[in-house]
Amino acid sequence: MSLLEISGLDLDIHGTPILRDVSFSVDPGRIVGVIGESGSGKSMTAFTVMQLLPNGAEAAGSVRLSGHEMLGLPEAELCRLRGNEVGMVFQEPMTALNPIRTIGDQVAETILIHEDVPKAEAMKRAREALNRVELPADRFPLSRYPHELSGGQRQRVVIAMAIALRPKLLIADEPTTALDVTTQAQILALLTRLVREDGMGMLMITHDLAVVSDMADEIVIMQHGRVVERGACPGIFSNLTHPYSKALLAASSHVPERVERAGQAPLLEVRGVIRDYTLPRKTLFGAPVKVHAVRGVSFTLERGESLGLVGESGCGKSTLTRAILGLEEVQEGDIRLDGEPVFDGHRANRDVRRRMQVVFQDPYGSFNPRHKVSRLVTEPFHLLDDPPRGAARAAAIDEALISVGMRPSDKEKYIHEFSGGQRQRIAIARALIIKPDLIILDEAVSALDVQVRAQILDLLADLSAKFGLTYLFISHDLSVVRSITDRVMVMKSGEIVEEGPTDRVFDAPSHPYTRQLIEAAPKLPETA
Amino acid sequence: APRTDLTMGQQLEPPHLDPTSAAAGAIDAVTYANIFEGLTRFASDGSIIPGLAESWEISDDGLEYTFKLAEGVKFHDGTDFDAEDVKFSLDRARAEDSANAQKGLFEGITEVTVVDPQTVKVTLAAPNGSFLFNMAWGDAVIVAPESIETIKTNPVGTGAFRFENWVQGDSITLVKNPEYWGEPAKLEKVTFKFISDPTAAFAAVMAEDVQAFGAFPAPENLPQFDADPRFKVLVGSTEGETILAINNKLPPFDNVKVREAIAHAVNRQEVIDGAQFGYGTPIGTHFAPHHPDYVDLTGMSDHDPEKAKALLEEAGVSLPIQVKMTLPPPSYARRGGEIIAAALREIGIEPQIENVEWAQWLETTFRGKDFGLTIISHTEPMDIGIYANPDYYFQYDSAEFQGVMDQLNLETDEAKRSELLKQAQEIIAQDYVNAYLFQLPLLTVANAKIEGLWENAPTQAADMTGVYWTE
Amino acid sequence: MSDPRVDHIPPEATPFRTWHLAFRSRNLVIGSVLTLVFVAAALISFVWTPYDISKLAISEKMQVPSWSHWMGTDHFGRDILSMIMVGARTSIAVAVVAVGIGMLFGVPLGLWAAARRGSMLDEVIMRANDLVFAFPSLLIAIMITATFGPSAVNAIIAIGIFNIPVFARLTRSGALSLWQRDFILAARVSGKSSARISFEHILPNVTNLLIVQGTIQFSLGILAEAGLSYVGLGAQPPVPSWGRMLADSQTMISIAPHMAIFPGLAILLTVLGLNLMGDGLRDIFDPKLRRSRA
Amino acid sequence: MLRYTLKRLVSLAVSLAVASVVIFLAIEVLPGDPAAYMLGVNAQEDTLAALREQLGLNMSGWERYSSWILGLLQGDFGTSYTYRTPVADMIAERVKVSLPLAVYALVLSTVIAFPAGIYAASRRGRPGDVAIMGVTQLGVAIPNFWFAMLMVLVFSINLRWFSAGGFPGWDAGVLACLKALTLPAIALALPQASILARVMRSSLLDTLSEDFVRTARAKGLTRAQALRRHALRNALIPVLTIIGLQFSFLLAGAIIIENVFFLPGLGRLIFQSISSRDLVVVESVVMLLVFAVVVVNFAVEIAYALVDPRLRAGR
Ligand SMILES: Nc1ncnc2c1ncn2[C@@H]1O[C@H](COP(=O)(O)OP(=O)(O)OP(=O)(O)O)[C@@H](O)[C@H]1O
Ligand SMILES: Nc1ncnc2c1ncn2[C@@H]1O[C@H](COP(=O)(O)OP(=O)(O)OP(=O)(O)O)[C@@H](O)[C@H]1O
Ligand SMILES: [Mg+2]
Ligand SMILES: [Mg+2]
Repeated sequence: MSLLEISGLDLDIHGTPILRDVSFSVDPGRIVGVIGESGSGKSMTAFTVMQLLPNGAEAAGSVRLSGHEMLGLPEAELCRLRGNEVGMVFQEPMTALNPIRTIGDQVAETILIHEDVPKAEAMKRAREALNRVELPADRFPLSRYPHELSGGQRQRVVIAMAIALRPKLLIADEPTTALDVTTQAQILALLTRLVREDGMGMLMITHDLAVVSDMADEIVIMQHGRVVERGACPGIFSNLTHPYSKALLAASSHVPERVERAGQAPLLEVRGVIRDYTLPRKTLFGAPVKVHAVRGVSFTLERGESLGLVGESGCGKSTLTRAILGLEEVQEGDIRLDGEPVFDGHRANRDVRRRMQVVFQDPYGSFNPRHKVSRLVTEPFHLLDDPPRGAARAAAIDEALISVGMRPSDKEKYIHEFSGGQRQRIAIARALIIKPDLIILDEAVSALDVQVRAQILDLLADLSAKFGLTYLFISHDLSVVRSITDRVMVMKSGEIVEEGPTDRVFDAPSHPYTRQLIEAAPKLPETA
Repeated sequence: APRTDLTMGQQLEPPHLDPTSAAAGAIDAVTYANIFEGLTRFASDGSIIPGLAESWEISDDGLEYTFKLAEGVKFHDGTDFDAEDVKFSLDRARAEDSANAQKGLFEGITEVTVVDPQTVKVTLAAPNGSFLFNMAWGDAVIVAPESIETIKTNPVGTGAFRFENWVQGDSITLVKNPEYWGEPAKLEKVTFKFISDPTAAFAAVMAEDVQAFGAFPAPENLPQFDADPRFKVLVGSTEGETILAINNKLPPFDNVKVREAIAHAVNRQEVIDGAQFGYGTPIGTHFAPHHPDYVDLTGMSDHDPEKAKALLEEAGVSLPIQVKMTLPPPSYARRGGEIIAAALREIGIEPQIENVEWAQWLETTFRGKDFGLTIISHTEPMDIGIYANPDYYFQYDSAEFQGVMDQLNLETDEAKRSELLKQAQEIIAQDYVNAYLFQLPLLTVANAKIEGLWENAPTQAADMTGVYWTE
Repeated sequence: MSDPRVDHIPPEATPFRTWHLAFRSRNLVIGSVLTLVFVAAALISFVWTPYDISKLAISEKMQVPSWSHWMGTDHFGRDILSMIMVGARTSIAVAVVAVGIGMLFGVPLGLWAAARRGSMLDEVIMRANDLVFAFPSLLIAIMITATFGPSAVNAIIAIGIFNIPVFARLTRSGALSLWQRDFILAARVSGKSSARISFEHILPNVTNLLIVQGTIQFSLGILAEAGLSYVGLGAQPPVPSWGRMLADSQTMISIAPHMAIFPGLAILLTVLGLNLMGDGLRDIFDPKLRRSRA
Repeated sequence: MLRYTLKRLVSLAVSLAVASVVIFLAIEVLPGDPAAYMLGVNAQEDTLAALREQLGLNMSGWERYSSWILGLLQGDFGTSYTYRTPVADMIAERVKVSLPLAVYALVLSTVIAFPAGIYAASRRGRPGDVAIMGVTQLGVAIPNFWFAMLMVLVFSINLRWFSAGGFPGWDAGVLACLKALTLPAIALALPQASILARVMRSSLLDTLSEDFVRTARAKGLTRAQALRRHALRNALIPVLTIIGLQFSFLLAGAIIIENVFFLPGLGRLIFQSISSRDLVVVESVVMLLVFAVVVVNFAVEIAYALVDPRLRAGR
């Protein structure tokens, strides 16, 4: 008998169908990966198992957890099962823990809720659970508060909470999405280990094919609230039948077609840039603490080249971007575009700035929701001394929109009327409208679904070919960087540790950190 | 046995308890006759009777008063009362740096001499028909040099009650003085409770938190007390002539026709009904109606808006006349002001109402004379003399009237004095100096079983010495 | 990836959606109706009231409600309904101008502080705000009106001063979170000055906040005006004001309770209406709440 | 934390200094002469001059300001013009009424608001919630002095359960005093409780939608347990802010209610002193109240740190 058996599950929320006829099962000691695009109903499936559905949700069908029919089970029974028979790990480690209670308390609570043991006993077992998730007692006493831990460490605490009672089933809903690659690899390894050690069953939810492909025993692919395909892993990848699954796989490993163009003349020169942030003093007499966000970065970007910048979160990528764009002054160093300094005295140099544009990560936050597209994309005109007016202006808007594959009629709409991918196209149109030489893409595709991401990457390659654009492409996602850049730089703690042609760096990394990054990046199974 | 304690409500709390160094009537209300006594005193009907002076002799030229003091009188602190104390008190009040608010009362005194411990002689510069009257004021009470330092917070007098306790902002408690030299008080303990808010006053009486309330501030509530067998309402009279004062120097009010127009525009009865809920006697001049020399001149200023309009036309002023009307806090002024303002608007005078606090009224209206109209009750007894002072805030300057007053001050013959007083009343009525509204009533609410409260107020006092419970 | 749309959906501006939501919000409907009733009463009073309130009729004083006087008459025989209609004018005028003063000074200050966030200027503005907050507002209002004489204008100033820091703070905190958003960064990339960004991008995006807070402050203004008039420091007679009507009725509450009840109800219902409207608007503007309502 | 505290203390001192100047200037321009007020209509010029001299009213503004401030720093609040007693004593006398009243009202408000807010949040959208929220809407909108008037009418005049006002003094016994403060405290507490209940509810709803509450539920906690153990304390931070604000408001803002119930509190002292132009008293009491507000805010910040370990460590 399976540990978890879902059959014919339907779910409606306030009458809106969310899940339709979902069926699959999880056996003890096995890992089932559920993948699918955003909004496909993965999380809702997990919540149905836990019976932690939002108000107004109505489920029909059957969800059996080690023999209990979860649908319609009384609340008291459910509370007994949750945390005991089934544990759950959530995506967002930063908010999944109560900020005002110690980690020991929170882990021990799982035990105290279900077993009638003295507090001291529970704390002892909490300690053991934390040890199992590799948070040793000497560095991580029980009395720590969540804010004293990093994201990866917090996620370990959440896992410790979930496995403290050695549940039969562990549900992990995108447990690593918010973490950087190296941490992600560690957490995935930890989860796999725990499953194997305890013989737990695990339901692993993710939108990233690569993440599950090398750990799951079985894969379930969902779309629009339905299971479109399921099968054993990795075999499933070689004979996918459903068009959506095929498209998903194709998009995940998509490499845009691009013409490699070696640089001819230096466009952007960055020399010995240092940027420190002074934090408020912590103690009365202590020296002010300085964060060295960027410490002595130098590089040259050739005209027409596509240069990648990779590195884990917080290594200083965005800070460098802001410095190049002239939004923040640097303490030391020199940034020049075509020989012209970005800073002219203490003010940004308008002549230089109008030749650079940027596309940000978050397609939802980078537009003023109150303006129409026509106004949004023409914002950079502000940099021109003599911006086009009237018909010329309309023509420029149309041209920019068409060049990113949108319709001119879209300019009359508000931004909330577009999907994430379309918004990112509009962001690119905004960058293109003043025909800059350099476009900086700061995690420009990280927030997008794989399929949309593939489209945007194609668009970028296409535009580069058409307009001879130069890109500085910043990302933490190695596979993306590999697919779109000619040259790549690896950044760690504010410094560039390795630099070279993309293929060379990826195939034969010389710096240990680069190696570590490449190791950690999840890889899709090779499919013929 | 009947109760022997009483809580007496009153609107204002005294700032301190020295009646000889402030104008606040609230001080007198607590201390007069209860704690402090003077040589003479007011009886409840307004007549002057002996106080600490058993008897007195007046020299034929009217310049020397020899007072025979009561015997066996002790201050509350046990020290003896004698002629030295009288000399001290009078000298203190008329001294150069005296802070006495009624210093004028002592102005004629040239010397105070101690004849023997029981006798004191006061010499005046000129005969003064009202000297004994003056000595009855709360500002002329006898204090002791021993306790003068702390008099403001711990008053020591010779009265039938002793000061016991003061909960600031709430109440003052007096207890019976067992060693009182005269007729002992019937109550053992009297608490004065200060309730400024009229609603609260009403509620406190209704809830019997206070058993009596002197000068009850909300006449609108009296019918309710009247109808309730638990209470009785005493309607008496004060010395307060309530007037719509007019700035006689401010054009166009320097024109008697304009003033007359105002007087005819005002409907006295409506003011009494609307502001006082019917309590108050109409007056036509600045004189108390209960006084034997009062002349009823109300007919001279009948309510007649048509006549008022005609008078304004005659005066040739351009309408509308904008004028500032300052109103001090009491409800007769605030409510009366609204009623009068509405009446004046009918005839083309547009008053701008400005509600002010007392301090502001004193500074801007009374001293600064920066006003056009104001409503005020002149509560000092026998104060028609203020019309002889051209600097007084309403700035009435009439040689005729001043002449009458000069004559009056020198006159000692009662019949002639009465004649002059009547003449004075008529002059100011004819000159329409102010619009005379009504005599302010003294409204007291008390438990039906309490007897002996003053019905009238010849001076601000809550004399508790004769008050008792009937059962 | 979890759905970032949900958290980032900015207040949406389509008219249709807003109206649709507006009608679904019970608070907003009730609140707007109440508010409209009083605004209408105030407006109508300019051209017509059941009786002329400048005429006193002492002989008809304190009549209980009847067909000729729906809410009875007051101690001067004036029609209370007419007084309340004209009084609405005073309340609304005082509150509107006071809130206006608060916005006029507070919003630019808040924008300025946010634009120079972390600077000395920001610190000074915020400290000054704290300072105003530290003063007991009612007492200061009493002092102001005692100093410059009681009048509606001085009441407005007294109430207005305390609205400044409210709006300054609100604007600043709203603006601060906006300054972190990418679209502001995009505008900066386009070389716009911070003053320009403040007015072009920040201000329109905090207007929702300002409207919601505005209705709340408006209702507080009406309460404050009533309180000041009640202690005699608001509008002066003969201009009627609800607070003074209450003060006038106070000693008569046991004989003519209608004199106290109707003006009190007028204040209560107006403030209630404004608060409900504020809540309703907040529900509509705040996507987070809107989501959980759905 | 120490540096943070010190920094806060410095800015606190600066605020107080600025406040003192503002207060002094505001009060000095009040029209009305204290001496004239005290001596009334028949006072003579020389008497007035003598009194002004006695009161120190002839000194220049700067001299009076500095002597006032120096006095304050030494705990000497000056001497009242009208009462001729030390202002400190008068304030102490009034604080004995105002402070208990504020505390009483605050306790009432908290005792009502917490359960109401928690109950409403836990039954969000259901009849209980709708009813409580409706009542709190009324509570926020009702002018408290009107409510006080109605209460006096019902409870003092008609039912005669409570005295209509006044304060017997602590000598009369704690019970008598509490009874005297009950109606005023209710009148003050009703709007405050309504606001607090609403803040409590919405803050609780906010925390209830936080991820960590979901985590707690996944551990097997019931809805009620999750609310009690995880949401409540987190929800307390905005509630604390409001409580702090309310306390300072209650201390200073009870002025109208004190008038309705003729309580000898600080508010009425100010009101009286303004009308009698007893400037020293006004200045000192307002200064004291400002000080109280600042200190309470400071205390609230410290309280935050106790509730929230992130603040304890940080800054
Ligand atoms: N509380 C809710 N009320 C109504 N609908 C909801 C609610 N939560 C989620 N949904 C809807 O249910 C559907 C499935 O959502 P679900 O969270 O399961 O998606 P998902 O596959 O986990 O996506 P993601 O990868 O973004 O986490 C979506 O259309 C979503 O809009
Ligand atoms: N305004 C600031 N004040 C203080 N420290 C800052 C500031 N901005 C960035 N930092 C610090 O500088 C470092 C680099 O930050 P940056 O945003 O450049 O990282 P990143 O590589 O872009 O990371 P991510 O991938 O998460 O975007 C981090 O440690 C960050 O905490
Ligand atoms: Mg999900
Ligand atoms: Mg970044």
